[in-house]
Amino acid sequence: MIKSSGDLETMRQPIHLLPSPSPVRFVDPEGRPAPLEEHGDYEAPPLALAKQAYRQMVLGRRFDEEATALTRQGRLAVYPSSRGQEACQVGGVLALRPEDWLFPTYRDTMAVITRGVDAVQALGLLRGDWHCGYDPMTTRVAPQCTPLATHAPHAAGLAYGARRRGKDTVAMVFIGDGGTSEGDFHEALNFAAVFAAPVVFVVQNNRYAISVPLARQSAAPALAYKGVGYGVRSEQVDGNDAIAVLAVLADAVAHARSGHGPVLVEAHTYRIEAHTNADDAGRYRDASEVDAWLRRDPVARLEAYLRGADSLTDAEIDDARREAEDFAVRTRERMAAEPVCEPSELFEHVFASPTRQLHTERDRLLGERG
Amino acid sequence: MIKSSGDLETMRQPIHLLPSPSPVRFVDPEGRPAPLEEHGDYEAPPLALAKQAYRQMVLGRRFDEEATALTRQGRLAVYPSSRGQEACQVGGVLALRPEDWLFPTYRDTMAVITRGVDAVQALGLLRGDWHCGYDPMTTRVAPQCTPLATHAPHAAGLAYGARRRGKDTVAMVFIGDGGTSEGDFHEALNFAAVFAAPVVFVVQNNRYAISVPLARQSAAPALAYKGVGYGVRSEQVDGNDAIAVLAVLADAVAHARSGHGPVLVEAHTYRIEAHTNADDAGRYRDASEVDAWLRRDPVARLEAYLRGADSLTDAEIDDARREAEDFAVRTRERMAAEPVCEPSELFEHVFASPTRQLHTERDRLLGERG
Amino acid sequence: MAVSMVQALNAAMRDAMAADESVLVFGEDVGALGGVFRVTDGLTRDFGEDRCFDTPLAESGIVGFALGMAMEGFRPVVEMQFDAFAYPAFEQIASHVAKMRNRTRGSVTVPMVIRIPYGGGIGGVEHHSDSSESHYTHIPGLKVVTPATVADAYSLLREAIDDPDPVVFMEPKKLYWSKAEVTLPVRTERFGQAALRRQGTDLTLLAYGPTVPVALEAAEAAGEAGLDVEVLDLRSLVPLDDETIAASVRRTGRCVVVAEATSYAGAAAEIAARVQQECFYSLDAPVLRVTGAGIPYPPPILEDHYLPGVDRILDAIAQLEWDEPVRL
Amino acid sequence: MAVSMVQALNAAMRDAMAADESVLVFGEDVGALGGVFRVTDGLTRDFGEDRCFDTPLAESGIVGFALGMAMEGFRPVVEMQFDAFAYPAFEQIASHVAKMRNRTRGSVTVPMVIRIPYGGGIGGVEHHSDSSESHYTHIPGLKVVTPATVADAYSLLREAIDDPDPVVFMEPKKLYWSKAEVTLPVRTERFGQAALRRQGTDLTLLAYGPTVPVALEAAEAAGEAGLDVEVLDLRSLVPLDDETIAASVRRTGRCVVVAEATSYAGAAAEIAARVQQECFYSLDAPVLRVTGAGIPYPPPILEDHYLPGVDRILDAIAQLEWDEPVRL
Ligand SMILES: Cc1ncc(C[n+]2csc(CCOP(=O)(O)OP(=O)(O)O)c2C)c(N)n1
Ligand SMILES: Cc1ncc(C[n+]2csc(CCOP(=O)(O)OP(=O)(O)O)c2C)c(N)n1
Ligand SMILES: [Mg+2]
Ligand SMILES: [Mg+2]
Repeated sequence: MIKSSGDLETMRQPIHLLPSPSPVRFVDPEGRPAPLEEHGDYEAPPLALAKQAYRQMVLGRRFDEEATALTRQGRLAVYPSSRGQEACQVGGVLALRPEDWLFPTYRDTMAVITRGVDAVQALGLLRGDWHCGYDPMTTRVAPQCTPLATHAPHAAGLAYGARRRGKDTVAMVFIGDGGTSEGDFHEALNFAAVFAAPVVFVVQNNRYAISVPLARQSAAPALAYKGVGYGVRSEQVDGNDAIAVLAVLADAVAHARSGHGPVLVEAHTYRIEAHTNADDAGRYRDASEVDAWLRRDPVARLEAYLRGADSLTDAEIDDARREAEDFAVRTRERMAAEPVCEPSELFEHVFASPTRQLHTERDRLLGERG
Repeated sequence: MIKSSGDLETMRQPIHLLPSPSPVRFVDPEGRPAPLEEHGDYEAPPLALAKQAYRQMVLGRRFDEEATALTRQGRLAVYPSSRGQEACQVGGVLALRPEDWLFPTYRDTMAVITRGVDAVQALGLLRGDWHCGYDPMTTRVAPQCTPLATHAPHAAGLAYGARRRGKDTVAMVFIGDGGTSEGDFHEALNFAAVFAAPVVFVVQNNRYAISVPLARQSAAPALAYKGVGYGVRSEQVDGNDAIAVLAVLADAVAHARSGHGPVLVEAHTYRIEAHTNADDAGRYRDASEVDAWLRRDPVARLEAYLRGADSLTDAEIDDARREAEDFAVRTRERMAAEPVCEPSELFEHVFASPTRQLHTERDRLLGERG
Repeated sequence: MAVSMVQALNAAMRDAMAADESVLVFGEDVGALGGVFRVTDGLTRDFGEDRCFDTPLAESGIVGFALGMAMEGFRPVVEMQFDAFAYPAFEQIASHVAKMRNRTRGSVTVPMVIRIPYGGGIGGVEHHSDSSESHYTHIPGLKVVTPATVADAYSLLREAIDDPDPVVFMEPKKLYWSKAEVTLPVRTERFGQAALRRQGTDLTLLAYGPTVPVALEAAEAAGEAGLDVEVLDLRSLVPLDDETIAASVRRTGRCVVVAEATSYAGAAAEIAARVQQECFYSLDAPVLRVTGAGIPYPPPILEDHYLPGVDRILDAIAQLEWDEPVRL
Repeated sequence: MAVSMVQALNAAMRDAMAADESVLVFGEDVGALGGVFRVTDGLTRDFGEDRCFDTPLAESGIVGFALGMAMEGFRPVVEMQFDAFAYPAFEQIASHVAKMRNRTRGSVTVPMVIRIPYGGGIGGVEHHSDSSESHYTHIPGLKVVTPATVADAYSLLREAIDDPDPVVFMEPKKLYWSKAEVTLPVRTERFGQAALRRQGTDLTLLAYGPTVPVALEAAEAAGEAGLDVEVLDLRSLVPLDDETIAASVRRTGRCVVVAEATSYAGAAAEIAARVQQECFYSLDAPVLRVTGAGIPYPPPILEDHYLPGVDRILDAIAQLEWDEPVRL
C-alpha cells in the first residue's frame, strides 16, 4: 500500500498507482492469520468493525437465501444472488459514512440492505413492482443499475459535484468483472481521475459474467492493473477475506475523501449461485469449481478467524444467526403482501408536470375498460 | 523492450507489458545519437529504411503544406494538418507490409499517401466529393475515420479475422490522445487482447484534442500505461524521432505478426498547426509552446542525424525536396479539376441493390427541376 | 413437428453455418450457455469455438469487431442480449454499419446480422422490454425485419444471413416460446413483403412482430361483433411493402397500425403517414395507431397498461367512423 | 441590435449562469476555445473554470457525469460537438437521463440540457450533418426543442435550463450565423407552443429548426403563384403543439411537413400521422412530407440532393389535389 500522502504529482507515478502483485490478504482460506507480507502494509480494521461485518454477513447471507426462495414462490420476478460475495457486499458498505453514496448493481441487494435500505423496498426492482423501490436521495443509494457500468460515470459526477459543493462525500461504485469491459467503465475511471473525484471503484471479480469466464473477459494480469492507465491508484484484495476488504477499502475511502482522487479496488471473489435463479450454471461450469470456492467461504472464514482470535463467542454467533433468521422471516412475511402499484404513477413521473399529451393518454389508457 | 519470445503466460506478466519508463529515443532533439540507455533495447532500423523514411517525411511535409494551401483556395473543405507528426505518419506506415492494413483517422492523410494511396483520392473526404475517395479493399487502408476511436474495434476484428483465415496480416490503427478517452478505444484494446488479434495501436499523442490539452484528457503517467490493464504489451516512444519510431514499430509489428497479440505504442509528438485550417489555436495555446516543439522538428532531426552519420548527402536532400515539390505541384494541378460526382451514386450504394423505395426516391429527387 | 420460434432461429443459424463457413455467431453468453434465451443452443458444441463464441461484455466492441471481421470476408451474426443493451452499440450501428457501403462506394460491404430480442410482455425488469426497432428504421442503410411466426423466424433469419447488407433482426421475446407445426427448412415471403394473416373486407390491421397475434385476436373478437377484419403481418419494416399495404387499405377503407414501441416517431407513425398518403381517397376514417404508451416502459406489474392489447385495438376500431356505431 | 443565433445561445447560457450558480456548462472544447462554433465563447473567462470547463473526449462519460452532478443539485448544460458525436451517449440518454425521474418516482431528477448542433447545409464532411432529433423524440422522458429564430434560441435555451427535466436542445447549425434585430433578454412562446411565422389560408407548412426559413421561402414563392401559405414553426417537438397545428390545418385543409431528417420514422412522420388523425374531415389532400432522402447523409458536393429545398416543397404543394392544377 502507498500511504495517501505526498503531493499529487508524486502520487501519479506508476509505482504509486500499481496494485500489489498479489491480492492483499489478512486471513487465509482456513481462517488463520495470513503472513504479514500479504497485508500489503494495510492496517487491520478495528475488531468492533470486524465483528459488525460478521453480523451483517450472516444476515446478508440469510437474506440472500430468502430472496432466492422468494423467486420460487413467485414473489420475486428474478434474483441475482450474491452468495459468496458477502465480504465485498458488507465490507464495501461498512467503509462508507452515512453521508457517502453507494452506486450498486442488480447483484448488490445485500449491500443495499447493509446500507440500511428497507429490505422490501430494496427488492422492489426484482419484485417487479417499481423500477427502484427505495428513495435514492434519502438513502444515498443510487438505483441498482442494470445496464452494465453505466452508473460508474454517475458516481464520478456525483462525487465531483459533492466536492465542488465543499462536502467530503465519497461515492463507492460496485462493478462486476464483466462490467469492466464496457466503455462506460473506462470513461468513468478517466473522468474521475481527470477531475480528481472521490470515487472508489470496487470491482467484484466473481469470475463470471453470466456464463462468460474471466479469461474471455480480459487478458489482464489482474483487473486492478487497469488503474495505472488512468492515473488511478489501484489495489487488489482477496474478496473473500472480510478483514482484508475492510482494511483496503478503509484506506481507499480515506484516500478518496482526502482529495487524492479515485481508487480502483479489485476484489477477487466468486459467484456461488447461478447468475440468477433463472440461469443454469451447469451449462458452463463444473460443480468442482464451485466446491473449491465453497471452501473459501467468506462467512465461515471470518467466523473462524474471529473465533481463533478469541473475539467471537458461541453466544454471539447464535445471536447473529437469530437476528438473521428474524430478518429473513420478517422479509418473507412482508413480501407476502401483494404490492400496491398505482398505474397513474406511470404518467405522473415522466416529467415534473405531465404534458397535455400525457394527461390525455393517461385518461385514455387508465379509463378504458378491462 | 521485452523480446517477443517466451510463452504467452509469461508474457502476460505486468513486467512484460509495462512500457519503458520514459520514451524510447535514438536521436536527441538536436539530431545527435541519444545515449544507449534510451534505446530501450530496441535495434536501430536499417539505414536504407531510415533514408526511405526521410524521403517520405520530406514529401509528407510538403504534401501537408500543399493541402493546407488548398483549403485557402477552396479546393478542400477542411484539412487537419499532421505537420510535426511526420515521424509517426511515415514511421507507422513503413513498419507495415503490403498485405497489412492501416486504419487511419482524419488526421492521417500523410500516412495514407505514404501507404501509396493516390493523393487526390486520399483527399476525397476532405475535398467533400465523396466520403472515402479511395478503395479500402485494394489499398488495404480503411476509410479515414472521423468518429473518434470507432475504427479501433474494426482493426481488432479485421486482424482477428485475417488470423482466422491463416494469414499473417497485421492491422495498425492510429488514434489520437483524445481518442483514447472514448469507450471504443477501451473495448478495442480489450477485444484485441482477449482474441490475441495482431493489432498495433499507435497513439499519436500530439498533446491536444482540438483545444483540450493532455492534462484535461488523462491523468495517466503516460497513455502507454493503459496497455497493462488489458494484458497488452505497451511502449512509449519519442514520436518526433523517426529512428525510434521505426525501431519500436518494427518490433511491435513483429510481435503482433508472430501471434503474440496486440501492442499499444504511444508516440509523444506535437500538432504544430491548429486542429484544422478552420481552427484558431491562438485561443488555447501559446506560440512559445509551439516554438519549443518546432525545435524538435522530426524532419530536421532525422536529417541532422543522417547527415551526422554521413548517410545523407546534399544531393540526396535536394533530390528528396525536388521529388516532394513535384508531388505537391502535381497534386495541386490535379486538385484544380472540378470533382465529378454522380448524384445517382447516392442511391446506388445504400444497399447492394436499391429497394423499390430508393428507386422511386432517386427518380423523384434527381428528376426534379433545378 | 411442433417447433418453437427459438428452435427455428437456432436451426436457421445452424443451417447457415453448415452452408457457409464464413458465417460466425458471437456475442455475450452465446457459447456454452447457448444464449440467455437459448437461441444459440448447441452451436458451439456442434460447430466449435471458432464458429460460435463468447466475447467480452461490450456491445459497441462486438458490433465494431464484427464489422472488422466482415472486412475479412466473414458473415457475422451477433447477438445483443436485450434491446436496451444494444444502445451502447448505437454509434457503431448508425455511423459505421449502416454507412460503410455507401461511404466506400460499395467497396467495403457489411453482411452482418444484428439479432436483438425486443419488446415486452415477459415480466422483465427494467431495460428488458424496450422496443427499439424504430431507431433502426430511421437509419438509412439498415434493413430491419422481424418475424411473428415460427416459419418466418427461420426464413427471415436465413435471408438476413444471406443478405449482402446489414440486417437488424428484431426477435419478439414474447413469441420466443410460441410453437407451430413447421417442417424446416422452410422459406416464406422475402424481405419487403408483407404477409396476409387474415383476410377481411371492413378494415385492415397492420402489425409486426409481437403485435401480430394480438391483432389476430382482436380481429377474431371484432369478427364476433360482425366486422370482417384483415390482418397484415409486415415482417419487414425496411424495406416496407407499401404495395400490399396500400392495396389492402384501398379495399377496406380503414386502417389501424399496431405496434409495441412508443408512438412518437415510431415505425407505426411512418406507416400511418404513408397509408394516409397512398390511400387518401379510399380512407373512410383516419389511420389510427395503437402503440406502447408515451412513457418509459413500466415495471412488470404494470406492463399491461403500456402494451397495446386487444381491448385497445377494439377501442380504436370502434372509433373508425363506422356508418353505424359498432359495439366491440 | 443585430444578434446572431450563436450570440443568443451564448447570452442565454451567460444569463442563466449569472442567475443560478448551479448552472454549469461543460463538454469538449467549450472552455478556452469557446466551442467549435463559439457558442460558449467567453464563458470560462467570465465565470471561471469551475462553471464552464472542458472534459475528456467521451460523450457517454460527459452525459453520465452530468447526470451524477445533477444528483448533487447542479444543472448541467452539456455540449455534444456534432449530432453524430452524440451517438456514443445514446445509452446514457435513453436508459438513464430519460428514465431517472420515472425510475425513482420523482426522487432523482435530471435538470440537464443536452445541446446538439444538428442538420446539414454547411458543407460539413461525413458525420457533421446528421439530423438526429427524431431518435430523441422517440424516447419518452425527454423534451426536444429546436429554435429557428434568434429570439427563440435565447428563450428556448433559457427555458430548457430552467426546466426541471432533461431537454435535448437541437441547434440548427445552418442557422448559427443567421441574425435578427433582437433585444436580449427576450422571452418568446413557451415549450409546447408552435409559432405562426406566416399567415395563410390555402395550406399549412409545418417546419422546425433549419427548415423554417426554407418553408418561408417556399411560401413566398407559392404566394407569387397565387397560393396563400401558412407557415408554423413547431419549435418544440416534445411536447408538440397539437392544438395550434390542428387549428391551422383545419382552416387550410392542406398540410406539408418539412424536415431535414430522413423520412422513415422521423418526427415528420409523427406529425403527419397526427395531423391526418386530428384533421381527417378537414383535409382536402393527404398530408405530405418533404424530408431528407432515405440515404446516408451525402458528401458536401451532393448535399443539395438530400436536403429539402424550396423546389421540393413547391413540388409537394403542387401535388396537393388543388381544384385547378397549380403551376409553381
Ligand atoms: C449493457 C449491458 N449489456 C448486457 C447486459 C446483460 N447482462 C446482465 S448481467 C450480465 C453479466 C454481468 O457480469 P458481471 O459484470 O461480471 O457482473 P456479475 O453479474 O457477475 O455480478 C449481462 C451480460 C446488461 N445488463 N447490460
Ligand atoms: C465521437 C467523436 N466526438 C467528437 C468528435 C469531434 N472531434 C473531431 S477531432 C477531435 C479531437 C481529437 O483529438 P485527438 O484524438 O487527440 O486527435 P488529433 O485531432 O489530435 O489528431 C474532436 C473532439 C469526433 N470526431 N468524434
Ligand atoms: Mg461477474
Ligand atoms: Mg491529439
